[in-house]
Amino acid sequence: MITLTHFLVVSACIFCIGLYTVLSKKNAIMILVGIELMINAAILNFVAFGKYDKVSYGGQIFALFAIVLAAAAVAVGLALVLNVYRHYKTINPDEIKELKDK
Amino acid sequence: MLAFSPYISSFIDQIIVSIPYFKPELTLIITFIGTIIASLFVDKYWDKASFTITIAGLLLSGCYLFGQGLSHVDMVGFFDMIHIDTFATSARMIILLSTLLIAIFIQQRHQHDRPLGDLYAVLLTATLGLNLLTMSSNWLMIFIAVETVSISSYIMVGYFSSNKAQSEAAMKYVLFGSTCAAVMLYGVSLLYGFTGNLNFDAPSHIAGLVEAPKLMISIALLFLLTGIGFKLSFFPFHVWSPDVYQGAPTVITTYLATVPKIAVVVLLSKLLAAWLAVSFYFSDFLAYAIIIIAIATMLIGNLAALRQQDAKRMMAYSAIGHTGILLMAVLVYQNNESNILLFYLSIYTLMNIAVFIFIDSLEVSLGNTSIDSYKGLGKQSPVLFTAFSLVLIALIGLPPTAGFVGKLLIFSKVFEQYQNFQSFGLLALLIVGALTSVISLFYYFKIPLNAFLKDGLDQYVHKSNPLLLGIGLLCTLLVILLGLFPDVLLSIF
Amino acid sequence: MEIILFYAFAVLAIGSALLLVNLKNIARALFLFFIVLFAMAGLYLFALADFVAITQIMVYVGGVLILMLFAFMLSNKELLKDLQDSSGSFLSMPRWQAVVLAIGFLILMIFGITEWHQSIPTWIQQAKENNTEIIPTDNNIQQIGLRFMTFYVLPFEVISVFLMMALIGASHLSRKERNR
Amino acid sequence: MPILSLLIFLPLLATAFILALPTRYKSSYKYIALAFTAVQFVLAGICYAHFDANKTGVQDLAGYQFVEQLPWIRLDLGSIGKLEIDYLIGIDGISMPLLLLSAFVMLMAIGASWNIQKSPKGYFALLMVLNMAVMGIFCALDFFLFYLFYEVMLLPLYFLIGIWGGARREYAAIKFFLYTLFGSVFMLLIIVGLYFSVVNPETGAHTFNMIYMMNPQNYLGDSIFAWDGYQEILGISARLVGFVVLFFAFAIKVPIVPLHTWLPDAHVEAPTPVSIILAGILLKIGGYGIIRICYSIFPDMAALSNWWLGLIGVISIIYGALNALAQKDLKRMIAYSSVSHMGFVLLGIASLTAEGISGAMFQMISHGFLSAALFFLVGVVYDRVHDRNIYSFRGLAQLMPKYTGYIAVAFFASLGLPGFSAFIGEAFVIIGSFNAASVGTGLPRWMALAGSIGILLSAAYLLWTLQRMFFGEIRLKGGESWVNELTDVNSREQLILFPTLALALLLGIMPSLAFSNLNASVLNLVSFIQQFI
Amino acid sequence: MDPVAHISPIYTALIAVVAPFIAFLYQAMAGKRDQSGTISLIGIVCSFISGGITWLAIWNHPIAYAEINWFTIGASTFKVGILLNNLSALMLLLVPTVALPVHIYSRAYMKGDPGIHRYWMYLSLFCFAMLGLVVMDSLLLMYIFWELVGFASYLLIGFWFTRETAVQANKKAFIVNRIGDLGFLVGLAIIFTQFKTLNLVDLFGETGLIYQSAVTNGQWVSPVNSMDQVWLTIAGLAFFLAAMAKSAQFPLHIWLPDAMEGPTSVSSLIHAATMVAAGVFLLATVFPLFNESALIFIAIIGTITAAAAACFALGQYDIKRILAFSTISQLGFMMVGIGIGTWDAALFHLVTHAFFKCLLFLSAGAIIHEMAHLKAHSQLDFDPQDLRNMGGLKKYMPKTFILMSIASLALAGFPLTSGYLSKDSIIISSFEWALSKGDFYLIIPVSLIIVSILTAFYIGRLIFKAFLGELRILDQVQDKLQGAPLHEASKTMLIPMMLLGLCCLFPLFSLNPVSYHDSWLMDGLLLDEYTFAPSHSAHLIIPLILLIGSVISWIIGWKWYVQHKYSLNSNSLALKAAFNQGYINELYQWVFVDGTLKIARFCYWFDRYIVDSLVAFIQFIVLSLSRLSVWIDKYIVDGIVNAVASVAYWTGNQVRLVQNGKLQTALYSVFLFVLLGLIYLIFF
Repeated sequence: MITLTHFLVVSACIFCIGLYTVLSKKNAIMILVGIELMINAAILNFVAFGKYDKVSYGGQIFALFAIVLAAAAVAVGLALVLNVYRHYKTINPDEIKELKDK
Repeated sequence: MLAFSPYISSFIDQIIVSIPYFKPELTLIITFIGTIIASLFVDKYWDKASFTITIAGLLLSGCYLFGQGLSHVDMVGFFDMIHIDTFATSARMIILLSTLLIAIFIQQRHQHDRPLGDLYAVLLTATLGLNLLTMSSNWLMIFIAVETVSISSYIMVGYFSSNKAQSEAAMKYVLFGSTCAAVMLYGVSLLYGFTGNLNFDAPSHIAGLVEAPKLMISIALLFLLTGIGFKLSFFPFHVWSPDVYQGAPTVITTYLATVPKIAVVVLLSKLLAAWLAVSFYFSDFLAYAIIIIAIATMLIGNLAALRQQDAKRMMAYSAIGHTGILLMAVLVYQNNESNILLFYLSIYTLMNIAVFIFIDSLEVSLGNTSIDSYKGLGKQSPVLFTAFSLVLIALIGLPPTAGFVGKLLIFSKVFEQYQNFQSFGLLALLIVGALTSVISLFYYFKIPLNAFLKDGLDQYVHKSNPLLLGIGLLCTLLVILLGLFPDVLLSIF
Repeated sequence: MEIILFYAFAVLAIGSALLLVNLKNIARALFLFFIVLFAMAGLYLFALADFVAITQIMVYVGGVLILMLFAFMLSNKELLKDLQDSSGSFLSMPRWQAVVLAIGFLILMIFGITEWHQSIPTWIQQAKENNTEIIPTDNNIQQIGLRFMTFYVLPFEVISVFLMMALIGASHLSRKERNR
Repeated sequence: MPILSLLIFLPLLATAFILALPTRYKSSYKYIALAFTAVQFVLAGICYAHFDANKTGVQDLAGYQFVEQLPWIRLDLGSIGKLEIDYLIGIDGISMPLLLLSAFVMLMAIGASWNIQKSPKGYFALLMVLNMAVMGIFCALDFFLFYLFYEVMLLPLYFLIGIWGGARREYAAIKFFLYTLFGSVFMLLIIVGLYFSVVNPETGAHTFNMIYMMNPQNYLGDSIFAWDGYQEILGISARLVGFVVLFFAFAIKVPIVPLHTWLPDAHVEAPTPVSIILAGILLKIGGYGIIRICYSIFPDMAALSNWWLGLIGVISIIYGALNALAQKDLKRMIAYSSVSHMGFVLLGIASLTAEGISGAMFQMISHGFLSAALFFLVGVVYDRVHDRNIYSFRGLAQLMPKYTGYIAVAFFASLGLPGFSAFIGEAFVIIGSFNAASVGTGLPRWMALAGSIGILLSAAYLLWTLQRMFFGEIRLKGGESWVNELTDVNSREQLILFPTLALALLLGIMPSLAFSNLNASVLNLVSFIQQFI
Repeated sequence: MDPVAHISPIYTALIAVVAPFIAFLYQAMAGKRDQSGTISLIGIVCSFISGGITWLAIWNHPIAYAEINWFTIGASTFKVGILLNNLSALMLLLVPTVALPVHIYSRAYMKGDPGIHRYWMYLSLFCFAMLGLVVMDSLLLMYIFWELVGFASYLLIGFWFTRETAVQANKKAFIVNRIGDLGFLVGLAIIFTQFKTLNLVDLFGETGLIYQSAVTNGQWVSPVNSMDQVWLTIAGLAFFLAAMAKSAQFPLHIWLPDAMEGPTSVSSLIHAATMVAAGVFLLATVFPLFNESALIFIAIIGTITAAAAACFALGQYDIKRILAFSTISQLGFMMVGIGIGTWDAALFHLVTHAFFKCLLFLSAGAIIHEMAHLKAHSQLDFDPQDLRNMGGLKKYMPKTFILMSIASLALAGFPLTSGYLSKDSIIISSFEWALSKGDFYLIIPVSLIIVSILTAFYIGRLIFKAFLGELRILDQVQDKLQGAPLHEASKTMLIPMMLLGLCCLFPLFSLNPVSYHDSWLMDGLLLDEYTFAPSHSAHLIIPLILLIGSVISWIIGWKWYVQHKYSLNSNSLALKAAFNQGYINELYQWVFVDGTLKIARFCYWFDRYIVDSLVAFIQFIVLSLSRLSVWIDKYIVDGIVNAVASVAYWTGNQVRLVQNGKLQTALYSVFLFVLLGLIYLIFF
């Protein structure tokens, strides 16, 4: 029997891996990948809970919206990352640090 | 499915009933489309077409909104997706008016060869998102609205990308924002799991939260705060804002510093009003978290601002500090008593728009926003710097400006709560609030200090834009007049 | 049987994700991301969310991932070379601070989940008792469609505007290069 | 005729005029300022002439005179009740003399700024705004209004010091601003607390009306500043906290040791007219605030804590005088002497006797124009040679005999020579604080004795300075060129100095000019506070 | 009795007070334009006449008393008024009587001084203040005039303000007087607290409050208040402190010798005759206030002052300083008079002393005037005030010599002079007082007798050295001394001196030249009864001792100073006697002269270095304290503020660490905070 807890544990793992990716990868695109992982973890949660919400289908619909929103965000994010690349010739976030407290 | 079908017609009816109340937003959507079309086809011939449409649309939307305000609409529509009340109406009014100002600001600062039509479209979408945010009480709606606002903000920051700083700001903004949004989404998913319901003010939602396990709900709430905190830029989610404010074009910074905050504050106050009404683990947790966050935000914002050399960056920290004050107001917001909050929000917006208009005007003349470069300019542009100083005084919260009245009202409200509950946290809020006002004196006064008290080295030519300066002066005047007669504004809300 | 499949997908998702984050080569990492997304879509199926799973594959694999690959190609021409020259190892060393943080979150969440496991939320219990769970035989696509047109009509409309805006924005942001 | 409103807002009109006039008429700004201030002075004189000395004031609105009350801000704020802010102004025996003093000192300040060259437009405009705020402070009876004026006062001063000041003007200006603001933000919190504790007995709404705040019956039973005093903030009685915070807010202005360090800097760096205003009016606001607000709203706590107040007063007297003794800069010396002299005010107030409080009031009035005159006199020398160091001068009496005459009179007047006003003030402060032990206010007699040492020390530093700078053979740091530059006082300067010092003499001989108006109010205040001892 | 009875004495007293004030105002307005001083002179003449009329009307008549409201403070109303009783009427007469000759004298003495207009102005101010002081009816008003005379004295001491020593001296005088003023102020505070009034009539009148108060159970109870009895003593001592400063009592006497930097006419009026006596006047006024311990303290201080000052006078060479120390010494006598309760005697001595000491100063002034003349003429640099330069002046200034001798005799208490009467009255009374008190107290009258003899000696020395013998400076100026640069003082100076000379003789005060009890003055002021029994033998013995002592001292002085050594002629009959005499002389020499001189030198040294340096030390301490407080101000008080500011900046700085521009650092910090916050909020 697959219980709710199974899903939650998996999603927690994915979420934390996503978080780790965001925090550690030295490439803006990989950070976006990490964000997508976190969103996927959330979506997994939604669908797992949504199983019990037959009346409003809230979970599944939220998941669908989330996928769409994430996709749009990625599109915009990538466009901006490319813009940075044009100016800096790198997308390593550690090297993009002109704006800081001086 | 069979159980669902009989109700469909009644559902449709409800949608039809709801639509008239959605007129202001529908106007925005139509204007959005109109602007896109104009920017595609008409702008080539008349470069103000999209601007005109935008302004017209905003005004029309404002008219509808005014109608709603007059009739004190209080309704729930679209299957609890939106809840229009006077609070939301007033907040939307402020949002619209400030968007209008910013649209004019954008138009006046049009110095790029890039067409601005798309920017107006994005601005309108953002406005739509903000409006929705003030009205919605459904997590789905909220999330979509937040994302709408966020993504349009990303686009606005990166829109010109004319230099390194702007693109860097945009990238940081988008990465930071998306991360926070993802975390918030996770938090919302957990909330959904606790309650099986997405309306945060629904009784079943609150019942679900009450019985939720402590650790999990704490995680969920903090994740939720991450998303909201990013938008409001309170501690510790404020780290992006100085970089972005500094890097973004000044017009966009103006927008970021003011308008989105209004909507998010409204959302947060509604959320807290709904949740803090009951006293269970989750609400206590939230209240404490907000108090601690507010204190830390005020302290961090004001202390970090002390060392800033760049006017925009300093204003970013100042905005963080003000968020702390706003959080105080949010914390003690109770239903149907939105006027203090709205008063402060409108004053805050006015002050910030004025300040950024002045900063921008100086940036155009000087080519940078460093405070040091203002040295000795007070004698050369006395009007600008006098107004600038007055607004900064208002930001500190000194009489006779509206900034003072706003702070006074918020402190009063908090004090009243303190008197009722004798909570140490509230007292600490008050003391820190007062203390940070003193600290803020230091950095705000750097500007008049440099402008009036120090001697400049070289001549500079002030390129003044009469319309923008006029708006700035108008804002200044309003800030002072409202300080003397706050009841004019307060009685509207 | 079902549970074994679930575990398989779960291990696949988590394993590839772990590998993904530790790979130095970004092209390979993006490929692994592809696997993770597939595995996740598989997991959605176990929650009886077939439409979501399909959307996941369509949107993510068909859209997002391709976009990322393009972006990577556009941005990392020189970087790729550098990496290939210098990297002796297949995996990059994890950054301990990030690891600590992520593991900290994980521990907290696992604790939370186990705590939660003891007390199933009321609404889920009620759903189980009233048999209002989604069952494999339900026509999810139709149900979702109905709800999009009723309960969720407003978000549905708004997201269309949103997508339009994102489209304009993204295109505007990337159009620049051609202008230059 | 709304004479007080006229008094307050006339300067604002002057500001408008000055701002409206184009810069090419800049030589006329001072005349405008002078004219308006003169009218203001006349108005204040009318107030004085029509003042009914038998009316009591203090905690009784009927006892106030020239009262104007208009509803200003009326708001329904839901759970925090109706916001009721009145435009309520009026004067009693405590504010009347200070009002007149302010008008007079303002006139002096305008006279002293006759030769301002650096952007006179801004200068006079700010001066007039300051003038308005000061008048407002002394008239306001609504706490909100009071706070408004109190804060508005800071800004013009900041700029006046910061733009027209000396070498370290920025430091001095920000320091001054910071100290005062620090006091006043916490004052704001107490104001809010008071607002929630007090209701208007007529309407039942919360109110900022100070008069209502003085009546124990208007306090809500469970409010934070309720009179039964069981409310606590951080374990301390809430009323005590309120009193102490308000006291410190005003004491910074007075100033007391150790919160006085803004004063020497501000005085030294400020231009002469601003020093005059600072010493002549600003410091009085501190004393006035303590009497009008701390003592009247928290009489119980005043009765409880006057020992400490007296101690602070004594320390200020002696510490200030010792510091003055060691100064090399003439202006700084006078600044420290202000600390010492204002210490008497605090001591007198702390005595809680009619003699002591009247003495303190008189000392404030007397110090008002004496210190103004002293700063003006320093300005005279500074204008001529741009040096204020005591050791740079010697034997000035031969070069500037009239000037020496004036400064000698001013020095002797401020060291408390009988016949001059400062004597009456200081003597009655000493007598009053000595008497305090008999009344049972808890102020020990040694404080009076210790305070009197300050009189001795003030003689020491003033006479020493007189000897060092003015007597003996001529020996100047600047040599021969200074001899030509150090011309004697001109007629404009005499026009300012003579009335000031004459006034000091007049008040010294006829103290009833001030006391007769003070007395009813002071007696009322004393009896009001003494119920709580 | 008198034709002027229908004019109220109040008005005449008022005229007496106001006339100099008008002169002062006139002179202040006129400035340099009027250098003659005529108006001042007229003013003082008016005062003199009205003072005289007032005295006639009041002396031995009921008191006159008038007042008007001055101001009300709290519940108490202060009044300004004039109180005329025998005491004040006497003073009102005395002051112009002394001041008038001084004014006349000054016209000649100060002639040609560039600042003479200031001189007249200050002098009139002083007369006004002094006259005001004596007639005022309230302690507060007395205090005001008390300070005002000090102020006038300050101005006059520093009259030649370009002289460094003069401005040092006036500063010293004012500050020392300030110490006394504090005592006065404290006294006022105590009286006001205890009686709620400062009016002299209410306090010390027939049924004054002071008589209604008593010490019971350690509490000093008055009709309106009560306080610990120690305050009664403190009040007495406080007033005495005031008198000590003003009347130059040990150890606050140090200002008076320095005050001789002022013009000699000023010294004669202010620092000999009137102002310094104000302390005695004050003590006489508030006499009922003193309790036993305060009185004894006064007597002791008076004795010490009298003795010390007399000793100091022996060692002086400056003619004015000798007189200054003599003044101090005589004031000590008066204080003893107060201390033993016979304030009438003290007042008597005050009056007589005023005349003869004034005359002494004026004569000294004449001498100095001439010496300065000589100095200017001979273009030599010498000190015209130094006794060692004088000698033989009798030849040149015989009238001055006679007048000065009369005054000196009066000072020494020689019979037939006024001094004899008044001095005896104090010494005899003190003897009687000591007898009634006990043997130990005899030390006071004995000291006084010795001091008296010393007085005779030093004044004799002054006369001998100045007038007899040869002009010592002559050796140096011999060849230049053509003609006669030294001559008698001008008439304008001599006439007032003669007037004063007349006042030094007994008939003015008592028709009986040997009994002070017959003096009208003592009659008028006579106390109801002394607290001690009279001793008839003392009346006989003491004057005798004094007389003999004085004469012996003069003989010694004559031999010593005029003849320079004792003649040891070969007269065989006298040889043995001479030997014996020589033996006695050597003993005298060794015991008295050397010893006295040594003591004198030591005392002066003590005065100069210990007492004076005590002042310097206190000054040093005060200055160090002030430096310390500046330091504290700069580094501690301000330092705390700066430290707070630094902490704020530092915190701001720490925050900036996060803002290093790296995106992931920012993100990391955010999530770290979330995690920590989570842990905190859950577990704490």
